[in-house]
Amino acid sequence: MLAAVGAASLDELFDQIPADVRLQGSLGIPNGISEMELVDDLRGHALKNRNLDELVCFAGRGAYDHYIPSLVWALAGRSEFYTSYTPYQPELSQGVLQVLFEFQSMICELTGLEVSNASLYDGATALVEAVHMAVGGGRTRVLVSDGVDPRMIETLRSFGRGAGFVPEVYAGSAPEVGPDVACVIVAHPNVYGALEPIREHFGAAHDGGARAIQIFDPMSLGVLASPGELGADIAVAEGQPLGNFLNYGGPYLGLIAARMDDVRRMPGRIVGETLDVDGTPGYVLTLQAREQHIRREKANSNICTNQTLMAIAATIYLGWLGPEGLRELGRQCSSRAAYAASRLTQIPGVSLVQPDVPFFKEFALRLPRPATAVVDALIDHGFLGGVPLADAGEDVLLVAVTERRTRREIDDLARAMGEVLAGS
Amino acid sequence: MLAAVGAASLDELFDQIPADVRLQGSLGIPNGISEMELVDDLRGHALKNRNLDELVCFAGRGAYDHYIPSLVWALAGRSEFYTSYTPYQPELSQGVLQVLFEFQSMICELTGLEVSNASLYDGATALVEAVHMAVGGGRTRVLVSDGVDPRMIETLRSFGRGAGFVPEVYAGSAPEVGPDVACVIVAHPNVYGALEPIREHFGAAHDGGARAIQIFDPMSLGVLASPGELGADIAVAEGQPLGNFLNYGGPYLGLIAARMDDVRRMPGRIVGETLDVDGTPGYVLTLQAREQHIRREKANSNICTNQTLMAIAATIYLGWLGPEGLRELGRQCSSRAAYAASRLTQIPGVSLVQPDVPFFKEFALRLPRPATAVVDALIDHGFLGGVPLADAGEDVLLVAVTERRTRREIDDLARAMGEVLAGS
Amino acid sequence: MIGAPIRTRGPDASTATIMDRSVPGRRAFGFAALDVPEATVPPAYARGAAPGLPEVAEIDLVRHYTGLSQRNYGLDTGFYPLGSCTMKYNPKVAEEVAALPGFRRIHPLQPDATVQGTLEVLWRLEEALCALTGMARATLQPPAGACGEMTGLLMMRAYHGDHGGARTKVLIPDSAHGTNPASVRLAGFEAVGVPSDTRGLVDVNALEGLVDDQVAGLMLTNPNTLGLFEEEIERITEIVHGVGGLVYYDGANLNAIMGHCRPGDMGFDIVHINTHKTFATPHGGGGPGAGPVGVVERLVPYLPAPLLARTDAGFVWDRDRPNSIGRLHGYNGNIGVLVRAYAYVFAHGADGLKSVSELAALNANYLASLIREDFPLAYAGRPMHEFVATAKPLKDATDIRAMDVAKRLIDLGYHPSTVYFPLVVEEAMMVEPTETETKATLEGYAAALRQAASEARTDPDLLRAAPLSTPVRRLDEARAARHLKLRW
Amino acid sequence: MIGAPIRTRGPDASTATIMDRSVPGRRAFGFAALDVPEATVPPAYARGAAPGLPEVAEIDLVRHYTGLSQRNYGLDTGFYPLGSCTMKYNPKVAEEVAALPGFRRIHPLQPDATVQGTLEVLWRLEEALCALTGMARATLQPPAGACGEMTGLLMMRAYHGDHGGARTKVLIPDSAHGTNPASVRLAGFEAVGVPSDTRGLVDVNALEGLVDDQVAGLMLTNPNTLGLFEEEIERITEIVHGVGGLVYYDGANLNAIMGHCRPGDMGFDIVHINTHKTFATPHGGGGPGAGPVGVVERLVPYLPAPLLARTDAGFVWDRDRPNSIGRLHGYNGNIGVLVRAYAYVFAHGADGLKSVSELAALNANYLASLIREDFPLAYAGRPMHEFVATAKPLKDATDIRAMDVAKRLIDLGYHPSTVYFPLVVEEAMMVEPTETETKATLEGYAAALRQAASEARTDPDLLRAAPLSTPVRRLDEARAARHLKLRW
Ligand SMILES: Cc1ncc(COP(=O)(O)O)c(C=O)c1O
Ligand SMILES: Cc1ncc(COP(=O)(O)O)c(C=O)c1O
Repeated sequence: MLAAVGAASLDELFDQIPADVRLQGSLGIPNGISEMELVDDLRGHALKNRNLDELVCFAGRGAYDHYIPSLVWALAGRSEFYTSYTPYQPELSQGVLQVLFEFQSMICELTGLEVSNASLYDGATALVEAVHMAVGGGRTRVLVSDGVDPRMIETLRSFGRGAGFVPEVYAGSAPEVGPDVACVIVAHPNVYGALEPIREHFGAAHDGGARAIQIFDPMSLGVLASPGELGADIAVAEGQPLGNFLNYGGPYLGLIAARMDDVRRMPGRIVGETLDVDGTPGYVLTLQAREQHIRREKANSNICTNQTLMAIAATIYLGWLGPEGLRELGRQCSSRAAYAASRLTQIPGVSLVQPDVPFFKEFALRLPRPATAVVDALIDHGFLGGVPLADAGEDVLLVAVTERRTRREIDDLARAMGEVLAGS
Repeated sequence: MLAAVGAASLDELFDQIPADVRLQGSLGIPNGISEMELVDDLRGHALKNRNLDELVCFAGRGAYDHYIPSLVWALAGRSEFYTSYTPYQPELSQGVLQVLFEFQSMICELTGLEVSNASLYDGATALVEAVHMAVGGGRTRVLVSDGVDPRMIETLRSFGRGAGFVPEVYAGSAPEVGPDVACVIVAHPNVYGALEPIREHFGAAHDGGARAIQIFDPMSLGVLASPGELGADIAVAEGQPLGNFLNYGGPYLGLIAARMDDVRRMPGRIVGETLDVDGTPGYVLTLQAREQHIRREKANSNICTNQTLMAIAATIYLGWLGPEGLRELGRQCSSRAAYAASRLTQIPGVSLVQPDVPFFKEFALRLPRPATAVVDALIDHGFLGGVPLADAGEDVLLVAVTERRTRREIDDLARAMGEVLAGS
Repeated sequence: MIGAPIRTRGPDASTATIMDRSVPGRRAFGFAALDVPEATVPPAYARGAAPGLPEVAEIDLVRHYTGLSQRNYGLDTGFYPLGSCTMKYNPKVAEEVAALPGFRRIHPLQPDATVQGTLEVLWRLEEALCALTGMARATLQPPAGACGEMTGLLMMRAYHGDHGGARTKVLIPDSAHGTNPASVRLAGFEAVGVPSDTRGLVDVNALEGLVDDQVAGLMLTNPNTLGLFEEEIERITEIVHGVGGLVYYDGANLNAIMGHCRPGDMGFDIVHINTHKTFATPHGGGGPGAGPVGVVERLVPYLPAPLLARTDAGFVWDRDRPNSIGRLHGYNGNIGVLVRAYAYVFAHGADGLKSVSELAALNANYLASLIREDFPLAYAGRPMHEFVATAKPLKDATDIRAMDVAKRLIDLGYHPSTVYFPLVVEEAMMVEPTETETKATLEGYAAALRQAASEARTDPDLLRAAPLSTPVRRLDEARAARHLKLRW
Repeated sequence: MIGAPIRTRGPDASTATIMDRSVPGRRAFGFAALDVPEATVPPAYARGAAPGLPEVAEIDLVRHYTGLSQRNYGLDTGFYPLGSCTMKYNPKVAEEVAALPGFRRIHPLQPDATVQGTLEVLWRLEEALCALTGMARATLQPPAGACGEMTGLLMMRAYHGDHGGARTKVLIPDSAHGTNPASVRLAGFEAVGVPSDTRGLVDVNALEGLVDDQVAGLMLTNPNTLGLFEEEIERITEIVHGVGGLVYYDGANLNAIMGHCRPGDMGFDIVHINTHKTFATPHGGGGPGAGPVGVVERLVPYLPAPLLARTDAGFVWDRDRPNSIGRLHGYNGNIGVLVRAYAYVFAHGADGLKSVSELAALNANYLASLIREDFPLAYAGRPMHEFVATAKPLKDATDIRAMDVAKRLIDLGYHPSTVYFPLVVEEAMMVEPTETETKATLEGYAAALRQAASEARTDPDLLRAAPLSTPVRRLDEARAARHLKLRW
């Protein structure tokens, strides 16, 4: 082969590289190892983590320990999906294209909105993309309800520095929406797990001619009114709960849905159905003129590689649930969460942060001790007891309860937390 | 649907069953549970086992902890293989048929023999089938070297009660082979892991006109002479080490290979290449006239369902090894085993049962204490220290060392065994 | 369709084997560097020429075997109504749990104390199998049904040895599966055929004429190979017991009766179960399976050794069984398959298993009703979980055979049913849809069958030429047997 | 070919969606019985109509999505030479380790002390990435390359804010990938194009003319989009540094130079890496990926928060970073992808990665040499890991376009290369074979390309009609955009 390319040595193929930037000496990385050594190394690292087969998980805040049926990854893991890339050649990619079409359909069905896409990175960046859709035409201000997760607001702020907006956090449910306001962002359920008087927020948004953006929980939509029903113009969510593993934070997927008028402002890949030269129906990437590879500096999103594999898993998972399963899932989560709240608030000194506000599967507790200390102590009892919500006070603990948590586990958590707090 | 079949109820479909054999009352099995409950139940059971990710494995005796590369089951697990059955419709089964053709080819290459099949249940039943091939024409006696694993002899004895032969165990390497002897069975390496003067055994067999049957270790054949080279007429083995998990004893696979003259006496499915009506080459099950579904009571094997999936894994594994890998594997096993023997025999009171006999990857130790007690004690040190060989004496421990066992692990075992024995 | 022409016209040309992809020096394997002194094999024992294995990289293996998998039809591809094989859907969760290191990474000869989890799973599975079949105890050792048959027959043999001496004959219905007579011979008995009557059931009078004190026993599956329930089963078992014989239940058809009746209550003494059929453990291209065997109380002493026992110290393998027929497997059987069977049994539970049998019967009867005109049942009675139809009328009318219809079904999108079995039925089509299939799938298959039947009249060559849509067309089996090419 | 016609003619008809398989009352899901008091949602918040999701059983899902997978071409199916995408083989072991519960079943907000294993993996990976690129520290947070670009550009912005004030422009070569200009705009800069010279390299004189004190920086990939190494790279970075600008290395082409040279040594200040390219993490049908970003010492303060820190108490997330640009992901990035990248980096090691680049260059140059006559290089220089050829001569001679050739390749068994990118080359074919392909595969692809070229002369309609072997043929994209059907 070297002869064919007219090189005397492999090294000669690197002659274009100026001598004084050629790397002298080693990279400072060890040399290669065998597969069996690699497996031992990584198994060793994995064992240094306390995983959720060992710890009973009551942590949430956007990422949840819902049950993932075996078939989801048995199918999403099929290598024809797994090892393919963006379907640039639709004739070779009908499989992925159709799954994404089904995914878009399901997200529209869930949200009660009209158009979705082939996935974004995660919930926080999905919110950023939604704001990019809303900003423009003299509307540059971004109002954010104080029920929105601070992590999301932080992410908005980072991207806003480039795009030229600054998220403005408001309290209550009646923001002042002037003609310069691009959007009003409300989380429902909010970061405390609580249900917002969201129609009021959105009423104010629409009166002011701004877009109403809802951050939703896909697992709630069997029992909670859909964003469409609530008047959202754009809905975004963290899609991890839909059949994706927790993976310490990623890969997850960002869900987004909007009204048809906004289809040309949508970020990312969109799959559409069309016909081939024989009139056979098939799927393609469509409206690509929106995207960076065509629109370049005029594109209003730069996303290229997305989270398609996670969207495939989400599609299969939603197929597994079906409408009945989604309803039952919601019923189970809210019932188990309500039971957990009632048990935990029986512990002396423990109370709900918002006692009179309805919640879905997550709630915020005020503890007689710093939440981080309580969480650390609960680890030794075999529980990941929740997520401290420092922004709401160092004594605030956010507790999430999915359909997986049995009465026994909840009772045991209550007992353990009681002991931990008594021990203080 | 009920209407279409002319039944008023599902129950009516069972009217043919006489009333007094209809089951009254319950089965005494609990009612069904959800997938997530099942997973919790079985994960709980799995945790009650001490698996070989926790215990460093020096156990063998036919089943070994060799490394299984990830790709083996990523491919063997492809559902088109996994969920298909015996290729009765070859046009829909070229995939499995070709893999089995490759498997047969690889087993012939390994053994230096001419014909193999699509797998048998395991090593012990493969030996039974080999004896069925050999017995006949006035030759009914079955001579078994005392180096053959007693478990295999036991299995032979069980089946022999039906087929009408009784395995006769002989010592040394020069059995008396009269005209009534059907076969001489030698394990090489033998149950002690030792190399037999197998040419002498087989010389005697052939002088007496009996078939020479070798029980071999497939992992040894990169460095040890093949059964064909050693004069075996039939070779059988436990195929588990070829990319199959230990699974507490199964599913494994039985390997068998023989000379072409015996092809019509071979048990089980055999795949052959042929042409289709267009002259395109393809694969089919062939010589089916040998098999139970055609030959019925005249068949000399009753095997139907076999271990095809394990044969697929074995084929992929052997493809991963290649000739070089097989050689290197043999070099690693024998070197690590030799090192382990030298280290362990430095422990006071510990000696080799057969000090002057060469071995491959396994060796028998004589201990100053009962082997079972030592194995139990080593569990607490994190080792599955070997397999007690009660038939050779309660103080005999069989130690196997694969390519996976590092010097460090071997040194640690020696230290632990030293402590255990000192502690007595 | 993707990849297909790609594979057949492209570089991965059809029958190229992995050996054809070999490139000297290319490699996939890797080991840790040898960190101990090298030991070499004594020359006398050393291998001469290296075996002719392929030299390929991981990507070559992955492309090759992925390609081959795509040239194969599995249950996950589509409908697979092989009669007697119970090709039901295999739940994925069973694969997930069986792959847990706690189950997959344990050695068969570990101390019992270190494998209590698996032993408890086996114990609970044995209890469930006994409950389902009405037996006292069961061995989980046999790796498949045929080996289960041997186990049962060797127990018969041992039992008679202890009770009035050896017997010579075992009765089998003429429609029996091939493994039955083969096992009988290998167990040292003479196989004696029992004729069927006009209903397709055991001819009870004939049976009475056949039994005598040399009859060790009778092997029977119920519902029988035709999918019909042996309504006189009590009489049948009585007759055999009458001469001191034992009755063996071939459990291949257990899917028909779970929760509705039990072999034990019908008078059977020995039962084998095909877990890969009834309990959905994947068929793996031909195996593995598992063939547990249950027996009534008086036969328990003969069960293979070792047998599981429950003690205060936990579960142990009881090896001290003087009357046992011994072991029939090198270790303790296909444990990994049994774990999957446990998953299936306990996920479904008593209620689930009962409705499994009901839906299996409903699907079989519904499908039979849809194809009746073209492919009538071989026998009149109402089938249970499967049925045997015949293409004889079609053959008489058009000269098109069941095989042609089967091959045409392939082009129409389906894996055909079993054909030409049982041997007692001309142009037999043995169809077992199983309970996991939808009404739509059954109707699609029926439509395809009816289409094939009408094409047989209008365009018979279409059927004779079939299949046309597969990577290879009809293969010359005679040639395969004449010019043996069994390896590269 | 199996299954394919089965699926297209059979019940699983082509574009039928999972919704088309819905049967009221059929279900796959299952939950434990509710063992706590039922709580109901306040009516005001309750959902009205249930969403239109399918009602199907597990078997329906398995057949449907297995069928769809078989209508898709992946790297495991065959050669996939998409330029700029580095479609190299993804080792299976990475999937096995990433699926360990210890990695997969941990929550992003667990206490640091409970995830030391993962944090150490991330730490070692960051060290390796810095070693490979010559950077001081790196953030692993960006979930893909484009987000890495934003990260880098926002750091540029913050840096200039602290050093002489905001700047307005970022320079990009005209051949740059679309994400570069898009990111520049979204980061609040104006994108200014830098022309290429006749060699296909940055026109250094033009560059000198473009730089001024409003230039925040330059984005460049090296080797560049044409696969050519920017030989004057030191001069280029010098020029940008000369006006106080920063130089950004788009790491999409890092596969070309590992172990041979480092962006840091060329004068780059910021580097993003596409792990799904260079480090073989599977592309997943379009993602996920990961886009770690490394920076030189003076930019470390601006890296996103939190940043990993090593303390006596172990690894912790340092959130106290006053100058940080903040977070760009809801959690800590695509950790699962990074575990796979770690597996790749440390399995190959320094020696392995170096030869990866060598073989990538060898394969690209070999393939280029095989097709030179019909598809000459767009520019003369020696390409590295990929090359851009052009079908312009063919088009001029036959009116057959690169797209027609690409579609014909599909019928000949291959996934075509990237076409019509970079935009600066007419009838561009951007080919990146990667190091994992065999000589035989490259020769097969070249033969197919040559065959297509000759067919363009002899039988052009064959190319215009292509592909013929796929489940659908050329699709009407204009129609898709005109009659939007984006959901069921
Ligand atoms: C009726 C019957 N009996 C016995 C068997 C043999 O079972 P196995 O294939 O598991 O050995 C079968 C399997 O095909 C069968 O259908
Ligand atoms: C040159 C170049 N830059 C940037 C990107 C964007 O990376 P990603 O797709 O990971 O966002 C790509 C990926 O296609 C690329 O090829």
